Amino acid sequence: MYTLFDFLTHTKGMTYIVAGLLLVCFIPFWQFLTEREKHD
Amino acid sequence: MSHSTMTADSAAEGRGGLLTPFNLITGVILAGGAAILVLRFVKGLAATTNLTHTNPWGLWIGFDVMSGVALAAGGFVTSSAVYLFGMKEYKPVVRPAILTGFLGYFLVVLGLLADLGRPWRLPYPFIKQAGPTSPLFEVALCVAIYLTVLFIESTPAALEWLGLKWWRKVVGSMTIALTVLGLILSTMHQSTLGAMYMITPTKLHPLWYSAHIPVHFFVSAVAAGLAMVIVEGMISHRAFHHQVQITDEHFQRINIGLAKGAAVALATYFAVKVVGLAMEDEWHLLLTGWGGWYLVEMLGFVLLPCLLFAMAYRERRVLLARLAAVITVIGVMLNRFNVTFVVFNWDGAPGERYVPHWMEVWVTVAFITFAVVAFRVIANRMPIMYEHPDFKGMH
Amino acid sequence: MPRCTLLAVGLVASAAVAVGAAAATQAPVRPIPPSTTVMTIPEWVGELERPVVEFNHAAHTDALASDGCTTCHAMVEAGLVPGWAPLRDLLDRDAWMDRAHDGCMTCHESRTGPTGKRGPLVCGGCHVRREPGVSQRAEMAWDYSLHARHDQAFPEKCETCHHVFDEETQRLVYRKGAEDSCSACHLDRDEGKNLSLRNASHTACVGCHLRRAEGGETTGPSLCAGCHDAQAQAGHKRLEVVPRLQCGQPDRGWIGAEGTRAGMVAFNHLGHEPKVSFCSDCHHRGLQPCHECHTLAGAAEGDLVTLEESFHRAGSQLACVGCHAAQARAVECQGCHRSIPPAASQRSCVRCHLGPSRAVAAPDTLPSPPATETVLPPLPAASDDFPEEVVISVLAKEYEPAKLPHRKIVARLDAGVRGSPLAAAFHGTVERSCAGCHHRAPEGTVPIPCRSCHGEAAAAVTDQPGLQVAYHRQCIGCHQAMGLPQQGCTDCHAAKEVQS
Amino acid sequence: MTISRRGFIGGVVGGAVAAGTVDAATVEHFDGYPGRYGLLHDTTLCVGCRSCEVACKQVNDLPPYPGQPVGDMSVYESERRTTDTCLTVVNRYREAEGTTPAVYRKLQCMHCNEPCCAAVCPVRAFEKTPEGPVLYHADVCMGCRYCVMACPYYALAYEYDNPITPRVMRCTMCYPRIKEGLQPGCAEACPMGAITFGRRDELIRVARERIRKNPERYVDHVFGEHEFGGTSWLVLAGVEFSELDLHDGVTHESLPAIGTSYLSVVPLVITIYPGLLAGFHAFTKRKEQLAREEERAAVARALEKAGAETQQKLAQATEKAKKDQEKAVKQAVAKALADQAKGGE
Repeated sequence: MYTLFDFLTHTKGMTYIVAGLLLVCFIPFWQFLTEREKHD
Repeated sequence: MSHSTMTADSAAEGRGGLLTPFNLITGVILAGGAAILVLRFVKGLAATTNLTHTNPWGLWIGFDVMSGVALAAGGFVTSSAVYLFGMKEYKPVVRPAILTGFLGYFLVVLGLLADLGRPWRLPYPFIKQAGPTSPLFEVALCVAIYLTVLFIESTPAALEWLGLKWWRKVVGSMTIALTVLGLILSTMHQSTLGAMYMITPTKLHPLWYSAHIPVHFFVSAVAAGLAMVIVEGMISHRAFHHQVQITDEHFQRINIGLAKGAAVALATYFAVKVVGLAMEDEWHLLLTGWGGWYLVEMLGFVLLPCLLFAMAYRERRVLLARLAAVITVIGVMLNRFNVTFVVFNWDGAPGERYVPHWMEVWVTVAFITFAVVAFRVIANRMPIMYEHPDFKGMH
Repeated sequence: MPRCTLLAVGLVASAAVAVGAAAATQAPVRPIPPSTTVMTIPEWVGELERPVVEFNHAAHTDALASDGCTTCHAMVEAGLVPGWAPLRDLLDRDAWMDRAHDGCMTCHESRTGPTGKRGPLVCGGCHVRREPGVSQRAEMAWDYSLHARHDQAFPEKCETCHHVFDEETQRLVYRKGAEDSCSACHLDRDEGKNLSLRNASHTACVGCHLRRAEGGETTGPSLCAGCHDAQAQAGHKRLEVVPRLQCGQPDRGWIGAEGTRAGMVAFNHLGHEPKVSFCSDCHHRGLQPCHECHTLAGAAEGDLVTLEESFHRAGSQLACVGCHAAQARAVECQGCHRSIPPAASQRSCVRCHLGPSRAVAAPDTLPSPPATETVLPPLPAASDDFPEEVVISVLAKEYEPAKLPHRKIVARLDAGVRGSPLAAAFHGTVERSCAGCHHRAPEGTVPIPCRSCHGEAAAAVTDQPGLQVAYHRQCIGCHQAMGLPQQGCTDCHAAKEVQS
Repeated sequence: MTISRRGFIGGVVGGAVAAGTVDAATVEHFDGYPGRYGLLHDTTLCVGCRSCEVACKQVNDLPPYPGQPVGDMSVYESERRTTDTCLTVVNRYREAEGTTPAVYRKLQCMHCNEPCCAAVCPVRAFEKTPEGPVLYHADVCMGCRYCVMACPYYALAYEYDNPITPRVMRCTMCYPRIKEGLQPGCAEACPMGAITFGRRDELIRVARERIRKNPERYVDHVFGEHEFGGTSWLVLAGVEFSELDLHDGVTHESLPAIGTSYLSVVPLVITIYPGLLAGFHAFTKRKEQLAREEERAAVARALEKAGAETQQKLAQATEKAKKDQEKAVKQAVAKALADQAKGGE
């Protein structure tokens, strides 16, 4: 990799995908976390 | 169809059929706008705009996109307040605010379609080739998703109108998730709109350029959103008075509460701007010509409405809050115009200054008119200003 | 809502004031007239609260014309004391300020000028905040002509100005034959009784001029502008024939201080005299030999400038090399010297260092050096080797071949050399001028064609221009540097007729 | 007092970088493609003949100037910039005075080492090629013109009068010609050799050598070596670069590094907000629940109190009734006894 531009294209692209996935994963995690609240 | 909707419909359209003065004026504005847009796609941007190679962004970006997004911030601000922070008394303004937000973002897209060189390629960043280093890519991504979010958030009114109870329940169960998503997306793209200017330290006047410009944009958008909710309420409560269910006293209490929020938002905005001056040591610039213009913006359109809002809250004066809201809305628009084309290229730029072409102004006015008409049509039919009797207490 | 209205009005008004204050635009540097003194506040006074006073001396001399200079200045035996005497000996900040303010204010209160106008009585009247300015004051232009006019006015009365300080009697005395320049003793600042050059010259010159004027005799100027205004200087009477100022200097001689190894320099003092305005142009601190201050290793009294540097500093007008290089910047020399710096080669050392080394011979054992005036032979007539015109046709594409008036060009360069004894002496030969264009050819040989080095395209690595570029740079560069108008394309080669 | 924008940039940008979050970009350094090409414009040699402008039009098949442009000096009366049909223009920044020649500079895309246009393009229509030129690909461009707006050298132009297929127009450093082993059109055409084409690092060496040989002729600086991360076009000058409308004394940090620094905050928002807002939500819910519990307790207390009072009253009433009864019984007994006694008499 020779230019900052190439580096940023690579890293920022990955970051978007990773962050988006993590956001989606938060929903099942939240549900898993609070699942048993209702039984109380 | 409920009883109240029927009254609303008949009240709005029963008088004098289609040939009301309102309809005539809007018709002329919309037809003119359509004609100009046709010209734009036949003769090119050169025929309808005053854009130059040096000033490639003009009114369509400065108003439709930059101001439009900021003024549509009321949607996420009110829905977050009600659904995430439990301020239930503001619920009556959430639906109109979300509808305003949706229409605002729709305007942004319309403006972009007019302004882009090849508008049919608008989805290219997502389907053809992404440019993740671009702040504009981030804005596009957020706006696209947020527009969808706003659409879903405004469907309950339509579903209630259509009586689709099951669907209404499904959407209702998503409220919290949608509100969180809306807040995330808004924080991101409201600030990134400002970040778009971080690459132009040589072109944007240093009083407006700042390493904190994303924060400036976000905080001012919160203030603009709150002010816009007050302004929109002021107009719609007069226009749809017969639909409104809440008492005048409740509505005034909401306005006063919004004024408090707006006062704090504007004070915060003023503070971060002043901190920006200190951080980049720009005090001496205040004594230049552009510094005077900056002071007009900061004192006349930030500090003044902030103090007016504060007074309105202390003394419970709704009219004063409305005056402050109007000043705030104008002030945020002024800021976006400044950044986009007034103090942009302030020094050393080749060629002449950009002044919007009358056709650009017309198209912008036509877009606003379109949004107003859409709001009217929707509010006349769907439960926007009131709670649907069959769905009372749901969210 | 009266409170809100007030608030709004206040805010908008303050914004408007800010806009107004900001309307200031960039002005060109403000000129301060020669007759205005920017007060020099002694350093020990420290930081000032108000802007420094620009003292309009001319306004005061006008207003006090009838009262005379002694209203403010003390007249002593040596002349008129510059500056306001009461401030002289104070060293206390408050006392200094009080006395200065009292002095000015008392006078402003009690006197009116001829027009009945008073001087300012409020702080801001004198302490005016201004854009930084640049004084238009010209340095006093003392020259051979002025010296000769004073000499003629006071024949054989050198003691009027020239004196030395006798340590034994602690008095100023005149010593015949030991006259030195003022700057030999009077330095940049007052040291005890020894005044700075500035104070000494103002005391003596202005004092003498005033006394003579009082006695009704013709005399020189006594107001600022008389000496320090460029226009007034231009109006000074100049002798048509300035007699040579004799100070025991040789016409020619060998320069070579003890300890130097380089060959001694044959120096034509007589030839240099008409080229400078006064002795002090070179002898900038008295008439003693250079090496007394500028020692071989450098010494404090010579500002650490070594002897070698004192002659060779390229940027200094006081050094031989610096002054000669400045001569080469004359327009008529720039044709060649824009690209060939003077004294560029090793050979140029011996142009000056003609004699044997001081280590071998003392200057006084050598015969006087030869006269260095060089008489150049006339420019040869046109021949095959020295063509009248050269036609350059190798590259003609869009334009007709260029016709180069070869002999005319050489004559132009040669005329500049002949017009200057310095250039003639240093060039030595007529052929030296050829090198301005034929820059790689050994002197005296028939030059090789340009294209033998300059190829069609430029060579980026060696930064050697291509043939076309070489021609254009040579011709246009020279025309630019010598201020010749012919710089357009068709001035050299006509445009080809477009064939339809 | 007029303030030139150049003066600020150092400070402003310093702040921007400091404010941006720590990014790999701030610690890693990228030197660019090795051996890439560049051009050197020596403004001290330029005579403003505009041969480069003409050559550029020919090479790029752009509509020619009307009339004979070479030698027409009247265009220099106003400042020009590149347009969609003129990809390079020469401007005069100082008029000739006596023997001091006029000062000209050629304007075109500078082919930045780290191009702004590429960094801001949402569809990555720009590409920094290993050869040096920055190329534009019209086939993905949607025409947002952010590139035109962001370019610090005002080098990009847009085809505003093309309604259907407008393109961004800018110097390509004659990429096709370079690929063929030719020089860019302007460099080949320059009669003064003011434009030199070559490998960028070689050109920097050449430029430094020229300055060393002619210290009086040049300002001791090669513009484009470091400014905003450096450019492929380099400029030498005999006057201050600010006079040539070039950014004087600016940071060596590239504008894309500054302009995209904020984007590293974006993933933070995405990842932190859900948790943060869940916290807020929980806080609100807890407040509501506490309020509810308190209400319930209050009701219970009120009920309890009311119950106790009733009991007491009941007890009192019972007792009273008992007493009354007893009293009545006693009275009745007494009365009966009295009656009996009366009757017995």
